[in-house]
Amino acid sequence: MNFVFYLTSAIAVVATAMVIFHKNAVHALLYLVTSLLAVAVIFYQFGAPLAAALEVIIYAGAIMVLIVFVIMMLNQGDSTVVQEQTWLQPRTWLGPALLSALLLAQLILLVSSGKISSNQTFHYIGPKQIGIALFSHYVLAVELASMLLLAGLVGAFHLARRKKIDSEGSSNAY
Amino acid sequence: MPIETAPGLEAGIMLSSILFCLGLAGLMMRRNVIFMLMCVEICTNAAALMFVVAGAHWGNVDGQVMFVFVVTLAAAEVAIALALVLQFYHRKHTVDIDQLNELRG
Amino acid sequence: MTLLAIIIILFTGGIIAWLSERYFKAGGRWISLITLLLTAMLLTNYFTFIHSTGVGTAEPWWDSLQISWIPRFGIDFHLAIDGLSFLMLALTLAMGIFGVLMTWNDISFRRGFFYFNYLWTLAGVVGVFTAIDLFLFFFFWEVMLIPMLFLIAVWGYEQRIYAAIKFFIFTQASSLLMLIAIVGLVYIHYTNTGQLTFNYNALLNARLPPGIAYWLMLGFFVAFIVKLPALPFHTWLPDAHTQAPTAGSILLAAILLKTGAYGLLRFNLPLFPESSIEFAPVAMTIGAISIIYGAMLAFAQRDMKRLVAYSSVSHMGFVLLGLYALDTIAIQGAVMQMIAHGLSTAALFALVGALQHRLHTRDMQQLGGLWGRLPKLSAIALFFAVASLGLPGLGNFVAEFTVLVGSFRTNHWMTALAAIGLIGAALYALLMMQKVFFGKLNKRLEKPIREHEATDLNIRESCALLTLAALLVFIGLHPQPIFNIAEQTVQRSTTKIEAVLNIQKFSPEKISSQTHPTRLEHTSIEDTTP
Amino acid sequence: MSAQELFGILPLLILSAGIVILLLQVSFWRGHLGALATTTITLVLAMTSCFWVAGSLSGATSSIQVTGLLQVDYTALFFCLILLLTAFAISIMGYNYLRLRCDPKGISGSYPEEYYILLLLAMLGACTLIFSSHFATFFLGLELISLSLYPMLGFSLTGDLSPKREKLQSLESAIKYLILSALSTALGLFGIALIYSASGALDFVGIASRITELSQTSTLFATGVTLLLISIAFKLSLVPFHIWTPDVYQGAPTPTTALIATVGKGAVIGFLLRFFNILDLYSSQVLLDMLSIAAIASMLVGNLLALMQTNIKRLLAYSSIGHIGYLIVAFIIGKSTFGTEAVIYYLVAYIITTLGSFAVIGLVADSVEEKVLKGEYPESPLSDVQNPYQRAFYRGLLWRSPWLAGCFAAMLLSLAGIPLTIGFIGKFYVFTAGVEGQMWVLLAGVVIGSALGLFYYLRLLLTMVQRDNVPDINNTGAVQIATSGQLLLLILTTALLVFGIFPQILINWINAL
Amino acid sequence: MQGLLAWVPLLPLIGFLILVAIPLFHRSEPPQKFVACIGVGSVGLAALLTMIVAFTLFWKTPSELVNISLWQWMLVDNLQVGFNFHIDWLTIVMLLIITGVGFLIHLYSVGYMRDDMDFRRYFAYLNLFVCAMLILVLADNLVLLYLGWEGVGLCSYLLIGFWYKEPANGTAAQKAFIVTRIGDTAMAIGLFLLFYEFSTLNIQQLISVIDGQEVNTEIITLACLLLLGGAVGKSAQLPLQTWLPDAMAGPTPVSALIHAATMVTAGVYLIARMHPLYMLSEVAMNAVAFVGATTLLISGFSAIAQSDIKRVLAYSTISQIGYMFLALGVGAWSGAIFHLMTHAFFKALLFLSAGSVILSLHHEQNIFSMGGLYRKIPLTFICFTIGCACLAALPFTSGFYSKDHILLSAWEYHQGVNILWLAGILGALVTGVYSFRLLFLVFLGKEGTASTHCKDANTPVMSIPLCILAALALFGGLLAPPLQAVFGVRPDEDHSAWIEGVAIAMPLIGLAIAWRLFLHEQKSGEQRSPLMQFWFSGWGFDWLYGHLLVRPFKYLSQINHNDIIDSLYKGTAAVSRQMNALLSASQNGQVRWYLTSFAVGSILFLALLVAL
Repeated sequence: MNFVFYLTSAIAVVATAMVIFHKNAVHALLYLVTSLLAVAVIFYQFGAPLAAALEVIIYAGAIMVLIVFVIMMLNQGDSTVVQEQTWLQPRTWLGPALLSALLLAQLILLVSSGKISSNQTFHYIGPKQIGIALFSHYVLAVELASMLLLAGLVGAFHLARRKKIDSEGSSNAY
Repeated sequence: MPIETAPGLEAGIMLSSILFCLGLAGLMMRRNVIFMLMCVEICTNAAALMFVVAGAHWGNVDGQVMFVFVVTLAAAEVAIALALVLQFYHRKHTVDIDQLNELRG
Repeated sequence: MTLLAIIIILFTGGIIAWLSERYFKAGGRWISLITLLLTAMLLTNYFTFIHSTGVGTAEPWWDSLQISWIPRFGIDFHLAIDGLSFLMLALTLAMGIFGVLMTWNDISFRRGFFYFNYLWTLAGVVGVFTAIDLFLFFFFWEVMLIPMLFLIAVWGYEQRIYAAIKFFIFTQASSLLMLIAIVGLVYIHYTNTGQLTFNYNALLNARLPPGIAYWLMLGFFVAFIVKLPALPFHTWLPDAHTQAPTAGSILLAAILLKTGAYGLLRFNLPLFPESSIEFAPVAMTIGAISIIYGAMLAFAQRDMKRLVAYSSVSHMGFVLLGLYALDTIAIQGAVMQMIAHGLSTAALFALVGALQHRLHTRDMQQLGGLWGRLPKLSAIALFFAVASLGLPGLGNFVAEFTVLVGSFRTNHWMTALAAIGLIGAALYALLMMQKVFFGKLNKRLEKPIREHEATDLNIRESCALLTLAALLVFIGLHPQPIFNIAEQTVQRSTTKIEAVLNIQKFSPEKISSQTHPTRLEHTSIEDTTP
Repeated sequence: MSAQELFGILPLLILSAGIVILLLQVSFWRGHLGALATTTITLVLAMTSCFWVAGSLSGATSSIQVTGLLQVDYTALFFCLILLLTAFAISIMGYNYLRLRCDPKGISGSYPEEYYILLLLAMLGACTLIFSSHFATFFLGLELISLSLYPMLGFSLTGDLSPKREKLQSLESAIKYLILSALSTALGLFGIALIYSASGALDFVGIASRITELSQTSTLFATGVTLLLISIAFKLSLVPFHIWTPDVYQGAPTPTTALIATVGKGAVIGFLLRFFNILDLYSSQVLLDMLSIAAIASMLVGNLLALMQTNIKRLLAYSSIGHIGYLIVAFIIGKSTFGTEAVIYYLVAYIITTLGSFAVIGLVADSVEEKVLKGEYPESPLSDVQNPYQRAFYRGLLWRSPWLAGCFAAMLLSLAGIPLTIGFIGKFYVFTAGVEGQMWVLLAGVVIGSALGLFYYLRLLLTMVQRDNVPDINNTGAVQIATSGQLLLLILTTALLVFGIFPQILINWINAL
Repeated sequence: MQGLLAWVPLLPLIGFLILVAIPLFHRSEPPQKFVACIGVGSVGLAALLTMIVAFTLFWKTPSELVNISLWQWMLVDNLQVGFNFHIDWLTIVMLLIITGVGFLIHLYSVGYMRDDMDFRRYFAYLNLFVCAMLILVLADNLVLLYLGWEGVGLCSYLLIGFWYKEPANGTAAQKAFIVTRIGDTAMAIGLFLLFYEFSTLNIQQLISVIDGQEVNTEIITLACLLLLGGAVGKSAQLPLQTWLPDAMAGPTPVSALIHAATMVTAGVYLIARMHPLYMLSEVAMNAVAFVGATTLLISGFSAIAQSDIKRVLAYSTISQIGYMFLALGVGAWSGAIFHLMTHAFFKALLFLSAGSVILSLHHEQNIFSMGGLYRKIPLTFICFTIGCACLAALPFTSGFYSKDHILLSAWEYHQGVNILWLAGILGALVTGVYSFRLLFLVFLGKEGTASTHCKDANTPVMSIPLCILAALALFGGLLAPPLQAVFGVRPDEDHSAWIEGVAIAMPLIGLAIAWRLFLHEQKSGEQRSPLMQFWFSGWGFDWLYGHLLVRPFKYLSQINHNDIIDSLYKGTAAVSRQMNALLSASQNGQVRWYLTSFAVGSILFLALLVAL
């Protein structure tokens, strides 16, 4: 079981690394999906099937597809690979990479320095328990989450309207 | 029901930290806005991962509930972000974030 | 109630002056004048107290008014008047009237707003001189700055904005230190007694740990010597004075600088007697150096107003020296110096302003030989120049002499150093006379003087200036009334300090070189001269 | 959920109801004024409900726990009330702003009504944040604010009549804020997850019950709190996480700037007070040190950045960085006699003043925009003197529009902490708190910061009394702002002066909490 | 009766006030006659009053001399200063000199200044001067004395710079005031010291305190030296003598009154007045004597080299006051005052005569362009001759008596030949040389370039004072002032005749030298031997002070005229601006940079956590 965890972890990390270094947006996105799937497997291992399912359905399924949709819409295919190549010089990524490594080192240092808990067992928590929690104790939070989605909806609706953008210069010449 | 053979909480946190830092690195190095959005998702996902792992560790539902909310947020955020990216592209005809530098000083 | 009435009348007078300008062109100055005369009349209510100065009576205040203001902090709207306050108020109102008269026609831009600021500055100053709640004091301390800022920034000369900002930042930054010190003082008193109050009378009895008291004292001290101003915080003054309009310069020199001196005497010495004694040698050194340095810089100036401004630094150095001599005579001298310097410097600024108004320059290289053309103005300028160099028979001499006599008893060397400043005063005062009024008429002036035929002082200006001159002569020859009025306040500071000194005297290890050599123990000169 | 619990969150319910009603109203009948009316009514009702709820709280039930996610008490209601009042002011500013950007008679219209929906959503988020006693509600509240802010920042993008430059700047500020805020959210979430990993609980009381053993055994918890603090510092734009502030403030529509500067920060401060109190984080020296360093850095860096700034919106952004620094000074001493009081008072002062100054800037810019639309003014400003966001435009404003300039002057003096204004009392509180906590280094920072601040506030103030090179935007030179705006400014200035001269009124309210 | 003396200073003051106030009521200048009446009349009345009082007092015993209390000036703590006059014979002698000589000079001025535009201003200043001088000598305490002291200094300043249009006059006036102020400051410090030590500044109280108790000699010495500082300043003694020659820029009657007869002798008066103090300190006495001896020689030699008629007289004044200081230093108090009196007569006479010469020659002052004037202005010539004789102390002139007194006292002081006496004798020789050199060059010998235009300018109003002064100068030696009450009686000692003989011989030798060297010499002033040039420049003191004090001070104040302390604040502002620029550069608008800064901030915060 541990072996599976480390394997999927390695897949997740490598795939994520590919995402941030890849030149082609669509390929990178696919790597990201791979990474998310790997994380879903990990969720499953940790006894969280609902989370695993949501990860696949919403994250990999919905959100990533949304991004793909936009990439396609902007025609961000192979044509921009060259451009990405020029943007992604070692000069550009070395500094951020070092900073991130430093941050990671700090986090690892801090996390490993303290004892977490003697208890190393994990618990299976099924969809039912979560459903009950969501609609009893967390019902207000769920309502708020709906408001969150509403905000996203209104915002996206308002911002994405493309009326007159293309025909600018006709009425108000700015 | 306890799962005896799972790897430790520490391992989960490590993985999540690595993913987060990768996302951060990508955020800092990519100029393409869409890549940046993906990197934001990586970061968010890393945090969400830790919630689930910790929830499993403590054996309570809160972790996964938070996961649900995080995913909700991610979805809403991406929707608005993409709308803005579209506007950006249509006005500047580029997705290079460095072109957004009119406001400074 | 009279005090509150004075302040309120000044505030409302300002507003009316502002509004009236719209309907009546010369309204502002007339309303200002009437307002000031009215307040001066109110002040005469206190004449009855002047002669009844029973030293040592329990209640030092002639009159007081206490209204609860912010109970959360124990802050009251607490005004009171005693001899010192009375003198300062009289000076304030007199100089206010003088300023209005001297600049009757100077202002043409937004005259109503000018007089609004003018009266509000005065109201703030009156508040400063009468507030004995520390918070209220600080409140007025700040309130008087804003209108002054506008006076400089709107109606000033070439570099007015720079000067205004500099003036404001110096005073404000230092007063924040004072605010911290005030709060610190109150807090310590609060922790000691459980009573949260900003009342001066209550805080007088605060028992302070020596180390902290020293720091608190420094907080007050810095704020006050910035205003005074003394080295090394004086550099705002030449700019502010030079750039301010004449009326602003008069207010600054005659009144605003005095608030610093007043603060030192009212707050620093009585609130922190031990620390003040400890600090006195440093303060006296600052005072002495200010005297010399100010005189030297005054000598080096080309701009006539800057010269007078630096001379203020020099003169106010005497105040600092006198106050920190912690000696009755010296402190009395310092009070006298506040008044005398107020009168003489205000007049000098008025004269420079009159010159600038007539000839459009203050540069002494472009002036010269004015005596022939403006004999009255020159003669009066001569009088005030001579007053500022401390000619006996005029107020400044009495002040400087008593300061030096008194401080000599405390610190020989600093007093000797300060006395050298008397030579410096002669240098710059005579230099000014020589460059501006004596010598041949500067060629550049022939035209402007011919163009404006009636350039000499008119009756209004002459009367205002001569009144000041008469006052200076009066306090120069008969200063006793002022000494008497101030006596009670001075006594209160000195008795506190002397009490501390007596304690120190009886604990022999505490006697060090800076303590006060009293007349009783006849220290020979070797003790103090190496 | 009991009836009492429901009653406790009445303000939230009213806001939610308002949002839904507004949505429905807009989908059937679009109308700018109507939307404004619904919004203001909702806000007023919510405010009233705050009083009702506060009235029901008494003695034994000084706070109501709502399903363990929210906790209603006096302090929170007070914050809520303040923020709702702010929102009311912002809705008026927004009306004036949108009136000139969104053509109501346009063929497709550019729909100003969404602004009000988003505003109400943001307010819902803010109130949730203040009431939250659980990381879930904290997180949702915070994100609700952020998510409503993104479109509000980019709002002029879709205005038909907005100038192109404004659109681009608006877009830029939205994208910048979105990316940075998303990262900060992720980091905050990461921190919460770490806290959760360490403690196994998400509600503050639950964490607090485990805090003693946690703080001894685990750096995990400390790391989590630090990361959360970083996220909060970002929202408060504390140095070194301040860097987004000027750009976002400058580019955003001015009402949104005011919103982000007041509600965005006020709600977080309210939350922070509760969070620190429940978890007793004041006993953690490391956190206090971090906050102190951030506060000192904010005071210095913020004021230094503002020093030579000529764009007024940027200037106020920088100055707000410094002001939050002062606020944190008061915050650090926390639970002492004056600490909390000082924080609240300073926050009120900050909100009134910031709101007022942004209102002035926004309304002045609107009045110029109106002239542009009428064709009386160049569309793209040729020089700084013609740009209403530049200091040069304000030259001699006191002579041209005395009342407007007077209000602005009062705001500036309040920001500078000069007596007669509320800002002075705020600063006095900070000093009192600092002295009480004996934090001399921080106080030194306040003094230096204030001295630096004086320079640019005064320069702006004195620009308004300048006598020469005065721009002439029409024949009289006067800047004519909208009546509603005048009223708003008048009220704000009055509050500023009244609370400045008679602070006891406000102190009594705060102490009644 | 003595109470009337309070009016003596008041009368000139009233005169001054009337003259000053005229423009307030009258648009144009008043007629000269009116001004002269006020100006001369007030001083004349004062003189009359003084003489009457002095005459009545002459018959009374000294104990009947009283104080006049006018009002309390200052009363703070134990500082008690009254506006009080103290009257004893010293005062009365001084009063007589001041009002008497003053009146004569006023009268003369009416003629001398008749063509001047600023006639009124002149008399106003002069009246103010007389008033201040009278207060100086009447004061019963040192503060009031200081008032008069500075007051005369001011009037001296105003009158030296009276013709203000010439910048050189202004410079001379400034120099006079500032140099004397240096002395005054020393004196003020002396006052502080005395008050610190004795808690009083009243002269009589001071003296009684000193008498009554054991005092610290060193403090007394210090105080005396400080007072001496004031005295040398005002009396133009070494090292503060440089101002007096330049002070000749004022109108000649002013030089006569202020810079010869009255003000410059104030130092002598001060030391005489404070003599009980000085008697306690041998060091101070010696200092006074040596200052006097040195000064009289140095300025005597300088006088020989001068070419300006007034400068010769100025240096001779310094020299003669040196004699008075010598007298004071050897304890011959009444001798000093006696010489002060005779000097007032003959020096006033000399100056006024010189004034007549100058006026007659249309303001020519160079003695090398004069010569042979005895025919053209005989009255002036006679007066000048009398003056010179007195100055040189030819036997039976007033100067002879007083100088002889001094020389004898110097002899007695050390019981034999001593350096002070030798200096006095040598001085007498030098005096003879320069005074007759002056007489010869101006009135005898060949006519100079200016002499041809000579026109006798004497009017009766000028001649009468000249005659009276000539008479006083000749016979003033008989009027030895009755000062025993003040200074005590000194036992007369017998001196060997040769000492008297030397004293009589010296001026005659001087006369002979002058006759030999200068009678026929008409070389112009420009070519001088180096020694003469050195003497001409007043022994290089001006040069020395210029390089030692004036220039460094001017240089220092010039380089600092922008206030070096201000650069501290300007520097702070500049640093703030730099920081602003630096930080503003960090706000570069690049999102990725912002993200980086965010990451760096997080790393820093976590580092803090790691570190702690």
